[in-house]
Amino acid sequence: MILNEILIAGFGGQGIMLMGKLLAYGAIYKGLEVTFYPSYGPEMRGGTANCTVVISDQRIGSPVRNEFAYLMAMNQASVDKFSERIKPGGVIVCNATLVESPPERRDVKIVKIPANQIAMEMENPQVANMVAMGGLIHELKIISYESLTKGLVRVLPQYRHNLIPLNEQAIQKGFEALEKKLNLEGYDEQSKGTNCDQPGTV
Amino acid sequence: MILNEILIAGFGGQGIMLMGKLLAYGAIYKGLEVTFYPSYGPEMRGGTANCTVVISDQRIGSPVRNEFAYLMAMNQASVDKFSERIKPGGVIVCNATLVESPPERRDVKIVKIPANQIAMEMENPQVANMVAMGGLIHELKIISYESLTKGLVRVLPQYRHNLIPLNEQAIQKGFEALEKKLNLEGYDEQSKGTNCDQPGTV
Amino acid sequence: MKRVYGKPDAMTDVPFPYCPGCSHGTIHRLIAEVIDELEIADRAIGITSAGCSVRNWRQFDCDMVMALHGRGPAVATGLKRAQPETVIFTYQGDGDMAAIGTGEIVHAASRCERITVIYVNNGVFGATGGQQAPTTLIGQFSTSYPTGRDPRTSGYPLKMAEMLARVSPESYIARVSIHNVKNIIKAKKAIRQAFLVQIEDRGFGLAEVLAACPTNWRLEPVRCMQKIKSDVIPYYPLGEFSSQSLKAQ
Amino acid sequence: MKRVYGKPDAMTDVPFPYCPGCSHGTIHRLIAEVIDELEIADRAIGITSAGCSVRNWRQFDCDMVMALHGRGPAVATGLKRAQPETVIFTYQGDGDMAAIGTGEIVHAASRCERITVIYVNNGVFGATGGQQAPTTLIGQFSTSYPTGRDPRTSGYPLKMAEMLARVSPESYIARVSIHNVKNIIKAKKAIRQAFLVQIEDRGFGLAEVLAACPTNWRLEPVRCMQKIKSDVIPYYPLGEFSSQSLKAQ
Amino acid sequence: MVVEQSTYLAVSEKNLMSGNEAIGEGAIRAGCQFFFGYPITPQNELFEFMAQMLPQTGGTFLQSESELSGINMVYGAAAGGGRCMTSSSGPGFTLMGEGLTTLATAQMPAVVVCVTRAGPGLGRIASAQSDYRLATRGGGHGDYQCLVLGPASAQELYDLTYEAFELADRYRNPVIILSDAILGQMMEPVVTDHLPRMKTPPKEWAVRGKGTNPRKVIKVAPHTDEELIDWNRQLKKKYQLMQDNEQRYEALLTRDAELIVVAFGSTARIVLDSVLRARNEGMAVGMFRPISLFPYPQKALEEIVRQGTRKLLVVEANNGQMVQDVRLAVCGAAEIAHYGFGGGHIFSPYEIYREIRRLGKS
Amino acid sequence: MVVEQSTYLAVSEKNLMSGNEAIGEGAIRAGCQFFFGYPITPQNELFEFMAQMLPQTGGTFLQSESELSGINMVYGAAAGGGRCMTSSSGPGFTLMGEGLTTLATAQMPAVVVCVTRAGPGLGRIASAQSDYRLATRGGGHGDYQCLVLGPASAQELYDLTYEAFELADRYRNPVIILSDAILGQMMEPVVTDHLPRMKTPPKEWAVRGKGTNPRKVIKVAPHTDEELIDWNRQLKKKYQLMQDNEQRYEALLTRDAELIVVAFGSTARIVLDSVLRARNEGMAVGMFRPISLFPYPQKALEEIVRQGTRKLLVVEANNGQMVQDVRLAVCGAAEIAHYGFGGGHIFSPYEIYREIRRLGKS
Amino acid sequence: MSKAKGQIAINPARCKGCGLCIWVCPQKSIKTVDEADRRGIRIACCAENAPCTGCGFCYMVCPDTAIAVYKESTTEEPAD
Amino acid sequence: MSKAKGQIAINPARCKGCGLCIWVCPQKSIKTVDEADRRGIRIACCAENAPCTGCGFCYMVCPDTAIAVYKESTTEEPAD
Ligand SMILES: Cc1ncc(C[n+]2csc(CCOP(=O)(O)OP(=O)(O)O)c2C)c(N)n1
Ligand SMILES: Cc1ncc(C[n+]2csc(CCOP(=O)(O)OP(=O)(O)O)c2C)c(N)n1
Ligand code: SF4
Ligand code: SF4
Ligand code: SF4
Ligand code: SF4
Ligand code: SF4
Ligand code: SF4
Ligand SMILES: [Mg+2]
Ligand SMILES: [Mg+2]
Repeated sequence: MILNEILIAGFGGQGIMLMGKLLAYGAIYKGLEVTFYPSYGPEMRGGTANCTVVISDQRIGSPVRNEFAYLMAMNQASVDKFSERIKPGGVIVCNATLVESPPERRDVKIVKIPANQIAMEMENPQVANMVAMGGLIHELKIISYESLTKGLVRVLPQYRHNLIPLNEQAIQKGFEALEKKLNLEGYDEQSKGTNCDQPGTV
Repeated sequence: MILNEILIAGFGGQGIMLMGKLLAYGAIYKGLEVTFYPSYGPEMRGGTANCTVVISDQRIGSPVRNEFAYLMAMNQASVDKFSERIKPGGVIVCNATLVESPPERRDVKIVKIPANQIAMEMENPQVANMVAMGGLIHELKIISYESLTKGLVRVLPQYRHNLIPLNEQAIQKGFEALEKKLNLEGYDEQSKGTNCDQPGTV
Repeated sequence: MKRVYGKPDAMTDVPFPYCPGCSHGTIHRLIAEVIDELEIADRAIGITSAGCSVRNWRQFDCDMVMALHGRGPAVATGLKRAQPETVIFTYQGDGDMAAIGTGEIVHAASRCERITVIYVNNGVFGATGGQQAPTTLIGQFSTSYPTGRDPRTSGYPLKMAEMLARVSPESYIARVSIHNVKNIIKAKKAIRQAFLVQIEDRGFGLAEVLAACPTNWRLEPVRCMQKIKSDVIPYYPLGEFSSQSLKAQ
Repeated sequence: MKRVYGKPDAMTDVPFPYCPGCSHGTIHRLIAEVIDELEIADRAIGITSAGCSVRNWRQFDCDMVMALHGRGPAVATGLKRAQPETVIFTYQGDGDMAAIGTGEIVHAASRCERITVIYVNNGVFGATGGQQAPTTLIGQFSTSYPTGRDPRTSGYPLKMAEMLARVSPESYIARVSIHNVKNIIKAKKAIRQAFLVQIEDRGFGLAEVLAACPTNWRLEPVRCMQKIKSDVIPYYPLGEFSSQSLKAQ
Repeated sequence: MVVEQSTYLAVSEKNLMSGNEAIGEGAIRAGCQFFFGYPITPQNELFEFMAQMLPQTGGTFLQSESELSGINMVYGAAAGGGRCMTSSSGPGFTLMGEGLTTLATAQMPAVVVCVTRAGPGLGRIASAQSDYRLATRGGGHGDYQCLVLGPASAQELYDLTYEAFELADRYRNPVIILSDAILGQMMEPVVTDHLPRMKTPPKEWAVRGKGTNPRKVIKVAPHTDEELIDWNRQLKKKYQLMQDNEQRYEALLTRDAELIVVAFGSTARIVLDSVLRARNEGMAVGMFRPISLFPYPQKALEEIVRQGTRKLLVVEANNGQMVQDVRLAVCGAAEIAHYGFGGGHIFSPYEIYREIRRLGKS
Repeated sequence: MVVEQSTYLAVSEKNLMSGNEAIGEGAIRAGCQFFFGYPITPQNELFEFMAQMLPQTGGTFLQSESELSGINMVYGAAAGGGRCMTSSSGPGFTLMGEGLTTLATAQMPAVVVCVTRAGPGLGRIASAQSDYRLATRGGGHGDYQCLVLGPASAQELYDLTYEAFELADRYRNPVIILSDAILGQMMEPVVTDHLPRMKTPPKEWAVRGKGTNPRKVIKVAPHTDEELIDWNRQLKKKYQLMQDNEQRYEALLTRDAELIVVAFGSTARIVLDSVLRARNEGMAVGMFRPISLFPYPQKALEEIVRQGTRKLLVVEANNGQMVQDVRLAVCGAAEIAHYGFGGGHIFSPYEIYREIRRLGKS
Repeated sequence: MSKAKGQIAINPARCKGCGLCIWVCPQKSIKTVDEADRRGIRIACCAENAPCTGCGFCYMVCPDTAIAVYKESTTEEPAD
Repeated sequence: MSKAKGQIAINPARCKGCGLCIWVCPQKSIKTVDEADRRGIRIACCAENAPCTGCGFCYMVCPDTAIAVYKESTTEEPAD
């Protein structure tokens, strides 16, 4: 069976919720079950934001999780705050542009993708989150590029639909960045694994 | 044991509630248990009024009763409405001045006292209720003139305390009217009895 | 001989349950006459409220809805939004509208809700036995303040018409009285206007009617009428407080 | 060098939890300054209300009581009656005071209750995410009326100061703004008066402060200040609406 | 009805008092100094008693603009350290839900009286017991609980109201007196002097302005999620303490009873007559009268039933609201029947007696 | 959050929806044309969804000045025959007690949503289930009852909200959807097209002006005492009918279970994980999820327990409000334990698993 | 107007004897009956030999709509 | 007044970078720092070589009471 708990974290304004929803649609288009759970920091406005996406081929219990198989960390604060919550054998994808000190765990796979940098190279800094998404699905494996991008029309407001090709391109760029094994370091072969199978997962 | 359920009924303005409270104080000064329960007719103001007084030497259950040992009927409407509620062996005291057709039951003692007339003769029409009280305790027997009049200071507002002697006099007049067996008619010896002992009483 | 005055059609045959001389009856009749004259009995819906008039659904020969204490304007709002073709009126006492129902009436007025409010200011909580209403005059006896209203303890009598007019730009709001024939006729006109402003979709309508509660005022009906003139009107001036939209027409 | 301006003593060290540029902070400071100047920190009790300022018991260095949404004036009334020597102020938003709490404020005002109300009119329900307040301007966007306030649907913006002044004979009621230095100084004076009228037992005090909610107005703080001047004040004129008892002195 | 003067407070003998007045007397005896309320039948005699008496005893009476406002005034006065009270009936009691959860959360002592009338909705002023559920379980949101006492005579109304103020202060919790229209209107002799005249006890948590001390804050919400969870844990403990210590009841002729009639308040008065009549006729019938409605006297009822009772007949002037509590207490140990009607039906002793007989036979 | 456009209503595939939106979708699908409400977190997404959608579908959205007023507007619109709804959370839900008893008395259909947050008092916006008791038993005075549904997924929120409108009309009774902050915020795929788009059914009892027919009166109090008693008898019958016909639940792995975990709403989601984990480890554990909270699915639970369950573990995000219902259902047939906290504690699957293990061993 | 001939009919089931009609009648053509009815009320009735003009004042003030006013061949509106 | 010499101190824990002080300062003696802090906020600070008069305007408008104003040997009250 498939069960992936994914935490996407960053600060308000990075498009964290959009990433989560897009991933959820990717799961839907793959015919999988999915839940999305948003969480905002205690700050009144702005501040930190994260969301939990659970993907499974079976009925999903709790949409709220304490431990995750995947962390998509869009900034340093997210790494600091959440990397301990990743189960052994899990994956941490770091937005290398904003994460200076990646987590020091050796029992998880650590993947770096310079999302903001790639977006900047595309001359569209605001698509950094989409670049990261490309990286994330590369690691996730169960969500294809096609099913992910199919969701763009659902998560973007109408007036932004013209930007869909740009977003698709960003996702692709992110995916390819990892496909080409660029920027891959500090990865411990022994703990490799996309689906972790820890006690407590079914 | 003693158990008396007394219904005092008439129309608003006849001082029905005052009668009931006075009787209740009479019971208190006799060292008895007592409850008083007022009831007003469905009319907004004025209209009919009645109250239930239960006197016992033991703890009293319901202050609300459907059947009574005594009825003090201050007007015709009260006779018409309530005389069927008096248990066999009970007593109906009628204010003869305002009750033209007394009840036709032969299993209860029917006592007539021309309360308003006596009050008029005293040149104080407003003490008719006290005259009736005199008649009522005459029949009740368990409440003495002394214990009854002792309550006047409790039920009359301060500014009427100067009228206490007049009220006492009226009560005495009412008591004497029956003591002298004046106005006694239609009384069936066989059903005589002050405390009735029907099923349902304890 | 021809009948020139008599029970209006919009009134049922059920006699009023009020005390002798109680103004509720007069006001009921005026409402029924206006309903007759405007020929709206078929689409009028009255909202009753807690108070002595709580069961006045028995008096009006039109659809009626009972509201809980003070909520008439909210119920009327919901109903009017659901049935915009109807003509809705609430009938509310000063306890109902000026005490517990303050929020509801202020906001219905400020929304300029297309409803008609007949507001009976008799200066007292009649139904519960004569307690002080927000409208009770200074010094006036009540069962909650047996020594009379003292503004220091319980504040000043509320002038609802003036207050509501302040927040209801599209409205007809007037204060009238029923203490004599002339004023009864004026009162009817105001009630008519309060309906018309709704019917013609021009705004919110409210007629505050100064009324007597002989029982709790502890006065004969005739003395009550005199008291309205001598004591009540000086504090609660009669007149129109808002008729902007009418003038605009 | 000497410190000429700085955090007043009646304010704790806890930084404000508000968004950048939010007027709540300015108003808090003015209250604290007034408490300092009147030297009443030892006997002042603040009543907090639901809204963005719900936890402002953390900001004032005096006794505080939290009230539920809209009930501040009732809580203040009970407390003032129990502790007449204290100086009670409620701090209420326009959702709190002008929507759910309408009944409580109208009656506290008409009782001329010896309390001080600081009423923050920012034209929006800030805490719940920018829904329409009773004070939202016509045409103004909100999350409950995304196409802007249409008086036909949801009525006219409520002018609380004017309305309350109408029913509160012994009172000081004023509307002020904090959109520039001059007005901030005036606002402080009004807040001071609203306290004084209570302290000197002359009546009910209320300062309505026009305020900005940059987050829900979706405007930069500086633009907000300009908007208060250009859009808000024209609808909500500044000034004193009731100071009868003050003049009488 | 206006109480014309304060004879009661002076005399040391038995006084005839209506249940509503008895509550007022008990309150003033206990040192109640603040009453905030709104008129509603059938509690008006209490309201008016306080209107008359409080100003005479240096207290404060204020007619609020609504029950919602009244109970929040109570909260304010309680925060200020006063012994305070409000009262109402069904529709008004419903509007106090917000205030009750507020008082319970802030741990403010107060006494709230409900003189129950027939519901639901606007209902009628006839007596009923259909606010049992509202008092014992309902009203406001969240995990909170009021102490609820259900007296059955004027004397008990006096005594328990007095005690309610003590309990409220002891637990820093609102206490509800659940009375009804019969009890409220009925008059009975009441002795008052056995209870000492109380003054408001000192309350170190009350707000009076900080003076030279550290400031105090009375809260209805804490600053963090964790605090709120902890807060609830504390409250739960307190409610458990109440359950352990405050169960009150009266048991009559239960020792050998095969059938026990369970009833509270005015209904228990009527049931008493029915039970005695059945006893007189040789039936093994007893009566159990819960006096505390929260906490429900579970332990006692359970133990009594264990002694061999086969059946319980719950009689209430409602559609069966207390049955759940009885069921929870005896949990299958005895058969449970209900007799009662919502809407203001007044039982006769005979009809309950009939029901007892019917059940006794089956 | 503002829903920017109505994609949902058009598409026939799975849509990602938050629980709050799913309620709104279900309502509009069911023909809900009137929404009256007042903002409160964490139900604002529903409020704002209706603000956006109703005007687009020809319906009416009105922000009321309070919850008290909002539910009375609902009453008015219901009297006029409209399908209508309001929604809130704890503090606002408390203020609807008066409206609920009104709606129930007048037998007016309406759907009322409570997206529960942590209480009591002002509380906090963290998710909790502490309004269970208020929804199932409390709120208003008198003998009345609302139907209460407790969905556990976005799909179920959609489906049951839709059905709630049907039930409300069928029984002429208010129906409460008891959701919580977790369900409200969480997004899940929802299919919508399996339910036909409804219009308000004709209601012959609605008031629209009498026209040429006899007039109609919608009452919250009848004219005589007898009528009110009879009225209550009718209501009681109706509530019995609900109890007979509307018990809903889900039972999972209960057949051979020695321990059954009972949970509703979002907690049941978390419990599912814990139960599956325990099962995986060989424990004989099952889950029972009441879907209707009134009527409580007593019959099913009782029967399931009869099959040999030794223990029940009631898990709720409150101080144990549902325990009474479980106890009433199984009445001594199994041991009952409670695990849960008031105030907004969010369970982890592991902590419940741990609790299961602890109980399984003892 | 004072010459017009009018007549009133008082509904004994509605009249509560409040006396407002008596007070208001400009012609003093209403009085109370001598005997109280079953409700204990002395209702209003026409005074003998007092000329009713059909002005309608009594109808206007009657809180119980107990009065109907008839007039000889006229359709005049009430005084305004 | 413009000759008086003032100085301000901005509390970095309280400043939220709203910009109101910058807008209001008649001497243009406040600006934002170049780098955002941990909260992502660019707070206010003194502009170089800009003469602060100690007028207190910035203190007045600061919603976060982040500013203290100092003045050389003067106890003048704020402009009124
Ligand atoms: C919530 C609630 N509180 C109190 C009552 C009791 N009550 C019924 S009518 C009324 C006030 C009556 O006064 P008013 O509205 O002025 O009407 P009037 O009887 O004077 O015509 C009150 C307090 C109620 N029905 N509901
Ligand atoms: C009974 C109740 N209903 C709703 C809420 C939710 N609520 C909290 S604050 C608020 C309004 C906030 O607006 P306002 O009073 O203007 O304060 P602001 O945030 O704008 O300063 C609302 C509706 C609540 N706490 N209690
Ligand atoms: S109590 Fe007053 S308002 Fe009520 S019916 Fe009697 S006179 Fe009219
Ligand atoms: S939301 Fe608005 S009112 Fe609330 S803190 Fe932010 S700016 Fe201030
Ligand atoms: S109609 Fe006029 S004249 Fe005739 S009885 Fe009536 S008031 Fe008198
Ligand atoms: S005014 Fe009407 S009710 Fe009063 S006495 Fe005349 S006829 Fe009778
Ligand atoms: S006004 Fe205050 S908070 Fe805003 S930028 Fe200046 S110092 Fe910072
Ligand atoms: S005190 Fe005046 S001059 Fe100095 S920085 Fe502030 S605003 Fe500018
Ligand atoms: Mg009135
Ligand atoms: Mg606001």
